[in-house]
Formats: sequence, C-alpha cells, structure tokens
Amino acid sequence: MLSSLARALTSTSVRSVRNVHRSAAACSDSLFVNYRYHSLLQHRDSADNNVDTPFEFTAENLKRAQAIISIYPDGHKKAAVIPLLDLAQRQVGNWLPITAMHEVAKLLDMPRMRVYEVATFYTMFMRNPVGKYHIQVCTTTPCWLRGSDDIMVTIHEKLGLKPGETTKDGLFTLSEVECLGACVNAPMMQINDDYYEDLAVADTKEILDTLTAGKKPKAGPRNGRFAAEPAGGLTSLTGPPPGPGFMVRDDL
Amino acid sequence: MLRIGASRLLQHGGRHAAVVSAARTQSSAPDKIEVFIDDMPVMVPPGTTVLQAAAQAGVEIPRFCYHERLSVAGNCRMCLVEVEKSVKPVAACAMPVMKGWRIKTDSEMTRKAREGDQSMAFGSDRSRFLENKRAVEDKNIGPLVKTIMTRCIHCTRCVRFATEIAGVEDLGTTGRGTNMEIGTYVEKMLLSELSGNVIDLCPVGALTSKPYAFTARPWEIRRTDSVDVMDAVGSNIVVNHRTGEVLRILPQVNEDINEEWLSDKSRFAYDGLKRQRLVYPMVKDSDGELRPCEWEDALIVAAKALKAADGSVAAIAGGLADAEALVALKDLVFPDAGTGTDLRSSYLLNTKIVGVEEADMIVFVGANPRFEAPLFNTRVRKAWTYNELHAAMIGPDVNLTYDCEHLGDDASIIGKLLDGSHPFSQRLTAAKRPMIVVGTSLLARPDGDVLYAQLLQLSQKLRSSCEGGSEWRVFNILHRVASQVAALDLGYTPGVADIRNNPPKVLYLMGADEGAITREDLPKDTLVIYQGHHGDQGAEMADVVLPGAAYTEKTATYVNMEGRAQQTQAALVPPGMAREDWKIIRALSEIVDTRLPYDKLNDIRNRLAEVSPNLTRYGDVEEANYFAQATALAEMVSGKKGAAPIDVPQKKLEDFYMTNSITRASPTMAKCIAAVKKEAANKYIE
Amino acid sequence: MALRLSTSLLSQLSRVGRLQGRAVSTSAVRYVDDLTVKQVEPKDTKSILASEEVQHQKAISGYITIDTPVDITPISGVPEEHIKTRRVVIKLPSKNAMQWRLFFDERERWENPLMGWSSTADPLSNIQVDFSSQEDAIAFCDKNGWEWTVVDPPVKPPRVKNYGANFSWNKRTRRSTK
Amino acid sequence: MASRLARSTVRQVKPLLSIDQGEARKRVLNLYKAWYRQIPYIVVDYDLPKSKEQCRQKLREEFEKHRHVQDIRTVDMLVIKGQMELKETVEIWKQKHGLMAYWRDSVEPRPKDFLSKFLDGHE
Repeated sequence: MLSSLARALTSTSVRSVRNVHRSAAACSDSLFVNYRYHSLLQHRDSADNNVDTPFEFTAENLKRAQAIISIYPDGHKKAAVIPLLDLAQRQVGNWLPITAMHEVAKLLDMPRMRVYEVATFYTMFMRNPVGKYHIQVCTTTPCWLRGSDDIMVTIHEKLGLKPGETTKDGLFTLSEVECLGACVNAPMMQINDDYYEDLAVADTKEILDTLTAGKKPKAGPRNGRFAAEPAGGLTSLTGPPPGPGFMVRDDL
Repeated sequence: MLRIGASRLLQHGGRHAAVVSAARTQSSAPDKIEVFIDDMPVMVPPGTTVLQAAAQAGVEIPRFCYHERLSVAGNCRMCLVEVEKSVKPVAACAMPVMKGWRIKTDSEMTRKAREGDQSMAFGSDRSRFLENKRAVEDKNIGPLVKTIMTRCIHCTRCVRFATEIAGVEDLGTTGRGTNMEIGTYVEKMLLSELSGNVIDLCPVGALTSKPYAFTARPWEIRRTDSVDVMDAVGSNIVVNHRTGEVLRILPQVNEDINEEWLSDKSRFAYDGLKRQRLVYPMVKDSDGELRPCEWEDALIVAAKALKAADGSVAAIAGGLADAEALVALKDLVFPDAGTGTDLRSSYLLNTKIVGVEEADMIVFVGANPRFEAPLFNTRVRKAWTYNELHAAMIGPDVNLTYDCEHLGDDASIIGKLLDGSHPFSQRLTAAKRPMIVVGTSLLARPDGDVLYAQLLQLSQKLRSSCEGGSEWRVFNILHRVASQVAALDLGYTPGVADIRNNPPKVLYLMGADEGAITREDLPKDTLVIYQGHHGDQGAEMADVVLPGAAYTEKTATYVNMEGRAQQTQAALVPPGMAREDWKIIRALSEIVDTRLPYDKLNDIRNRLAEVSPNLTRYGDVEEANYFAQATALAEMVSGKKGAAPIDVPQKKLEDFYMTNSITRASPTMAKCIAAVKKEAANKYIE
Repeated sequence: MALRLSTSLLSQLSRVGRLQGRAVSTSAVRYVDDLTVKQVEPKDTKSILASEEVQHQKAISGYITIDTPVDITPISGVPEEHIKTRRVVIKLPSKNAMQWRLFFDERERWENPLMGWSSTADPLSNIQVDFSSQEDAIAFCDKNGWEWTVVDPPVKPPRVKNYGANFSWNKRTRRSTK
Repeated sequence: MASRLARSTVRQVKPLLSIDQGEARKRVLNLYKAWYRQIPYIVVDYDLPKSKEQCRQKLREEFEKHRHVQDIRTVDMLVIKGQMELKETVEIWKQKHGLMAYWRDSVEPRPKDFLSKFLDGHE
C-alpha cells in the first residue's frame, strides 16, 4: 500500500520535472545528448564541420582582426581570442567551424587547445552548424511564468522544431536557454543579435513569418512598451523631483 | 660500500649540527615570520603558502589539485582551512601566510569547508536526483595512458603538467560548470615523451597505465629501488615486480636528477625484459646455427678462442653495460691497459643537471635533449620558464618544447662563434652563466675532434669572461647511453674505427647491439663472443653467446652523464641460465687461466674504486675541472672540417622509443611508434 | 633481541642444568645453579657460599666490559648462506616515514604452479623490522653479519610557490589554463 | 668492515654466565671434557657406526668451528647450547640419525669455489 503510494508519488514527480525542464537531460549530461546540441564538449567530425572545412578570414575581416589585435600590448595578443572568434563566427554565419578556431589560433600564435577551451566555455560560440536564424527562447522562471511554454509550443507547431533542431531548409535553429537578462520583458526570445520581448503567441507567429519571408521583424518589446517601463504607465516618479530639504525636520 | 656507510654516518652527525645552528639563527633572523599552525609556532620565510607552512609543522593538509612541482591552481577547494579572524575559510595552497596568523587545520569550520568536496567522504553512491548521474566519455590519448574520465575531478594536474613540464599544450578543459571535461577536444594522441607522468599525478585514477591495467594489485607487488638505464640521465626508479616478472616501473624522487618524473621509455619499456631474452649459452655448430649448450661448453669455446687469439682481441661495450662488467672485461682482455685516458671534464655534463636551473643561456650543438635525455630537457624547460633562460641550437631545427633560437646547422658556425664574427656571438658573450651542450653524435663525425676542440676553446673563452667565474662550467657533453661515462672512466675509447681497420681474431661484444660493427666488417675467421641479455643484432652475428642479466636483474654500477655513480638493485634473478655479467667474465677468466682476483661484489667494487674511485661513491657527483689542460690539448688539434650539416639521430618522437635492445623487444614501444606514425596523418596535430 | 633470547634460554637452562648436574658431572653446573639463585634464593645462601662465590655472584649481577663487536651469528642458528651473502639497504621506506627499515636483496621467486601464489625460499626478504634510528639498524645488521648500505633520506630543497605567478604580466610563468 | 672498526666497541654489558675471558674458557674446556668422557657411552648407546676416535675428531671439529668467537657472552651461550645438546644425547632424547647428522654424509656439499658455484647456478 505504502510502497505503491510512494511509486505513484515518484512517477508524478518525474512527470512534473519533465514539464519544467524539457531538455534537462541534454543540459546535465554530455553522454546522453543530442550531438547537434551545444553541450557536447568533444569535437566530432561531421560532413560540414571537420578539419578540412574551408575557412579563411576575408580580407576585410582580416583587417579588422589586425585592428583588434593591435589593441592589446605586445606579447599578449592572445587576449584577442574572444573578439576574433566572434568575428569568425559572424563571418561564417552564426557558428564556428573547427577550422575557424585553428585559424584564430594561428593568427594569435597560441596552441589550438587554448582556443578550444575558450570556444567551449562560452555558450555564445556555436560549435556546430546552426540555421540562418538562431532562435533562443528563454524558459527560466520569470519567462516560464509569463508563458514561455506557449512560445515553445508555437515554434514547434510552426516550424516543427524541438530544442536543438534545425529546419530542413536551414533557416531556423531552436535553442532553449537559461535567463537572457530580460526578465522584465518576459517572455522573450533572441534571434541572432536581436531580442524580441513581451511576446504573445501571435507575435511569435508574426516574427517567424516575417523572417521566413526574408524580411527583418521589429526587435524589442511587442506590447507597445518602449523598453522596460511599467506597462500601465508610471507608478512612481510621476511629479518633478523634490528639492533640497525634502522630508527634513523643520528645525534643521 | 661500508666505507660509504661510515662517511654517511659522519655526514649525518654533521647535519644535526647544522640544524641546531640554523635553529639558533632563526630566532634572530628578521626575514622569517612566525605563524601558528594549530597553535604550534613555525618560522617561515615570507611568501610561504599556508600549505607549506603547515607541512613544515608536520601537518599535512589534504589536497587534490595542489602539486608542489606544478603551478598553483586552487580549484579543488580541498585544502580550505580556517584562519583566525578571517570570516571565510582560505585555500591553503594559494594563500601566502601573514605574520602572526593562527591557522586551524582541524577546526569545525575547516572540516565543514572540506565537506564541500563531496567526493572526500560523503555523498551517496547513487543520486538522490532524477537526472542521470554525471558520466563522462573516455578519451583515447594514445597507447600508454588509459582514461576513465567519469572519475575525473578536474584538478587540472594533468593539464598543468602537459603545459608546464612536458610543453605539449594538447590537454585542456573544455566546457564549463557541471559539463566541464578534461581532454583534447579533438581526437588526438598526447604526443609527449613524458606522457606517463600524468598517471602518477592523477589523484583519482582517471588516468591510469594502459600496459599495467588489470595485471596486479599494489599489495601483491614487491618494490625494489633501482636506477634507469634507458638513457644517460640515470633516473631513479622503483621496480615493481612479482614472481620473477617486472610489472611496472615508477619514478622515485631524486631532486638532483629526475625530480619525480620519468620518461615514457624508462617507464614502459619493461615488457621488453620478457621477450627476446637469451636464457642459455649458445655456440655456433658446424652448420652455422647457434645451438643451446651448457655453460661449461660455451666458456671453453670462448676461452680456447681467446687463448688462440694471442692478444689479437678487441671488445665493444654496448649502451647497457654496467661498470662491474666493463672493468672485468677490461681486466680480462686488456690487463695492461691504463685507466681513464681522458680528462674527465671533457666528457661530462659538467654543470650537472640541477646546474641548468642557474644558467641564463644554453647552446645545443648537435644534440636533441628532448629525445636523448628527456629529463634533462625538462630541467632546461624549467629554467626557461622560471629563469628566463635563452636557448639556442646549432643543428637541425627540432622542437624542444620551448623557444629555441635556431642558429643553423652549418658546422662553420662554431668557428664563427669562436672568433666572434657570428651575429649571435655578442649575445653569447654577454651571458652571465652560459652553457654549451654538445651531443655525442657530433663527436662521432669524421671531423668531430676538430669541432670538439673548437667547442672546448669557445667554452673556455666564455668561462673566463662570464660572471659565473671559475666555479661555473660552460662545457657539457650530453650522453645518450647509460654505460658511456663509466666506460670512459675505465679507459674505454669511443668509436670503433680502429677495430674496423685492424680486425681482431676475437671480438668480444659486451651487449653491443647498435650495429657499430657488422659481420661484413670482419674477416671470416674472427670469432665473435656476444655477452648480453637480448637476442638482437649482437647475438645475431655471434659465434658464442653468453647470456647476461638485464638492469633489473643485477646489482650494478652505472654512471650518469653528470659523472654520478649510482647502483641498480637486483629485483629479479636472471632468467634461465643467464648470469650476472661480471661473473661471466670472472668465470671465463678462470678457464683462460688468467683468474681475475675478485669473487664477490665487494671485491670487484674495490677493483672499480682502484681504477677510478668515483665509481663507487654512490649518489655523489665527482666534479672535474681540467678545462685549462683540455683547452691546451685542444689547441693542438688540427684537421679539416667537413661540409656536412650538423645533424642529430633522434629528431621526431617516433625516433625516441627504440634505442636499445630492451626497447626494441618491447611491444609497448612498438605500439607507441605505430601510434605516433599514425598520428602523422592526423590533421588535428599542428 | 639477543637479550630476550638469552633469558628464555636461560630459564630452560636452569632446569637442564639441574638435571644435568645429577646425570653428568661438569663443574659448570655449579655456576649455572648460581644463576638461578637470583630467582629462588634460599635465605642462607651467603653463609653457605664461599666468599669467592659471593663475589662472583655480585659480579654477575653487574656489568662486564666487552671489547669485541657483537656478533650473534654463531648462536643465531641462521644458515651461513643467509649471513655471508646477504646485502641490506637501510632506509626510510616512504616520504613521511619516521622509522628506518631494512631491505634485503631479492632472491629468486616463482609462481606456485597449483595456485599461482608467489613462492620463495628466502626467509629474510619478507621480514619487516623497523628501527627508530639509523644507528640501531646498523648495529642490528652488524650483529647479524649482514653487509649494509644506508640510503639517506632525500633533502627537500625549499620551493617558492606563488599563485600570483600564474598572472604575471611579463614572465613565462603566466598560465592561460583554467 | 671499516665501519665496524671505526666505531668503538668497548662497552659495558650484562654478563651471561662468566665475568671474564678466563672463566668462559674454563667453561668451554669443562664442556669439552664432559663430551669427551661421554663419547664411549654415546657410541655404544646409539650404536653409532663410527669409532670413538672419529667421534672425538668430530667433537673437536665442532668446537674448532667457533674458535674465533671472542665475545664472552657468545661463548657462554654456545656453552649453554652445548650443554643442552649433551644432556639430550646422554638422556637418549635424540635419535641415531640426529647424531649422524654431524657428519652430513647424506648432504651433497655445496660448491665452494667461484667457478663451481657459477656453473652450479649458485653464483
């Protein structure tokens, strides 16, 4: 009797955990992950990412790279590794092939391993191909309370994507991420460099449609707010600021 | 032997006195600060870390990531201790002590802090959470090191070792947080001649020895302290054995030689000791086949030939021969020959291995220390890291794991450096403590003696002008084989040209397997006696084979490149009918009717001491300082210099593994070579 | 050890001696009996014994001067081959050890063909005797007639450890690893 | 053996039976005599296939073996052991082969010189 109760309790708890963290397993354990997802920390050669994947900085980017390197003092040019990796990632388009890391290592005269360490440490470096638009949906508590699950469901219905997957046409990749620091505008998602905030299901659909059409949707809050101000108008700081002596005893 | 015991005793007494006087000065010296470890006062120099101060007080603070020969990482948090008046526990390994600190290594707070590391004594064997237990994929980093990465606690000792000591930046930490892993990120082998040391470093057994895996438990093993003979460094080792078999070899700490490291060849070539062994005496029969026989028969054949040769006898000693065997052979074959023919300082690593740490300039001439003497190279690298040593190389442009200015491989550079016309000369003469390290392959060149003379003169010139003064020794020879220095001390001469020109009637090969002389160099009627432990090139060309003992099977003397005599201890008995080497010669001498006057190890060691006293002063370096005389002699040398570029025999990692008969018989070494060669096709290797 | 051996033998001897005294007459017997007197001393011993004997008894309870090295090999019962041919290394067995230990040279070992156990015919290399001082260990080896060598514990050079070196701006000690 | 000489060997020790060299010697001679006198009976009692002379020869050998012993206490201990041996023999607590073992007839002698030891595998 008791044991069956206990079993029932356990099973419910399992379910509830699943509800909260859809991709918990993927985050916590590198052995049981989808290899295309970012938490695999070993490189695996694939058709589009291997040691022969062509990568070279364009002439323009090379000039930029040199400019970045010149910021740092002599003998410490390896400090430029993060900006250069970012430059390479932008050049390739949202992700960083292994050869790009090699190129950066060569440029900065540092061992490849040290570049791998940086590239794996920072989650904004994508070490496997992602779509043209990298959708990162925040599902941390504030966004979740404000309906990030609905956003996920919408994206899944519209594009057929689960976290970590890319559409067949290579346009979209969906990632489920932790807090992106826009809690006051929850729920939100990031597509490439832009934040789309205060999302409703309709907004999400519209954004995806616009992107599919090849146009750029308007970034920022979707509920008419300018930024992070209170949605129903100001509740404080409504009058002019009080002058000196405010709330001070008269006899002083 | 016993004499040494007595002198050691005296030294011991002396040290006590020294300690007492040191204690007296301590109290008055202002440059020490007082701290309290568990209320015990300790005087330490400023800058000492809490952990070191505790060690001085005899308190060992538990640690995972801290290692005294690696940089401080401070990431395991095992060494957290309470310091009075500090609100938080401090990491003992990274925190320098301040005056008057009261450190509590066993307080409530300390213990609580230690518990932060769940792996120490706490934690359930299965997770209380519903997520999967963290598991990490094992990596393949070559045929020597096995990885069980789930055990890894990310202390980064192996990463720091590879980066700081081995100079191979292939290991690193990928990812972050709970997903962090140690590895190479891409699939590649740890291409280092020192990779085995990460096994000793690993505090949890995530990195273990592949060849040793599942062969024995440590409590079944007997341990015998010995000395390695795979190179001329003379690393101190512990031979681990059971039932007549070497199961593994581990390094032993010797601050003057190998610190606590060991090269992969020394560590893993032991499986060669079981294969290709000569286990019974053999004599060539009328069909030209070597047939096993009794000792008596083999000795009689050898003795007859030696008698009939009537003095036309030559002997070649191989790289693994011990001093006892060398002196016995010399006494048997050349009873009238003199002792050491050369000035000792002309063939030693005069600065000593530790001396490198004081040098600020090192010039290699025709030497590749990385593969000829890996543990000497780690010292150079240490000096390069901590002492801003500048390294330069005359010879091929090889990777020494640290920055090395390549001056070219033209032999004329030496002359230019001598007369000051080379652009590097200025830098060289400005050096305060320069070192010139000459490889033995340079001396084997036809014009070797000319170059050698020039280098001696250059060294003497630098020595007279440098800041180190007369105590500083510039000239160094980097030997490659363990027997070389003892052989030179005993009066053996390098090179076999003489034997090739005047072939003897009997050629005695004392473990000479390097093919310096082949059967084709000798007339048909020359009888070749081979004494050694492996069926290799020497035994192949022999008419009589006398099976000897390998270095793990005899108590024998070896002198390392610095001139430091050390002794191996027999861990096993020689297999089959094999015997200790000097005893074979002693027995042979009796049959030849020139009975050598030593029956016991002590007798022959007395004989060694008679020929060259330094050979039995175990553990000590007998310094030599005959540079002036050597230079005077060098000035008389004249000859033509060859045009050939200066080269070294071991350039790549695959050249490192097989250099003597033991390593050639070792399957592990063969696997290493195969793996390294395979890695040549790996594009992830830079 | 020798001392303990001798006392146990002595107690045996006292019995033997008395029996022997009846069986065969040796003049040594009286002395032997004298020794046991210490244990079961009859009240009137002094009156019975001659003054010479009293003196001897006094002397035997005191000390004698020995000018030869202690050598127990004739009485220890150890076979000659384990006295003359053995070499002992005296050293501290591990880094933090406080006790000196004897390490005998290795003799042949083989695998037991039935069980695979490790076998040896050497009784000495399996013993583990610790001494609180080097001198005691040496004396023990001398007493047993073994050749010995002392290996001094390694002297640890002082090492400066500095966490800051990992971040130094212009030295090669700068580390870029985590 | 330099180290043994180097260290001073003169010291004070507890005596076993004898207080000086002369007394120890006296005990040895007494023991020798006791054995010597007992030999005819031993030969008869044990029916030894040896003559009295051979036995006395062996007796002498056994004593000569320890001729070099200087330490008074060692001498005493050897005397004690000799007395025990004698007692056991006289009381016929021993057996015939136990006494015959002194001649080591059945023991193959181990090689003594270097070459024989070498060939035998003992060196």
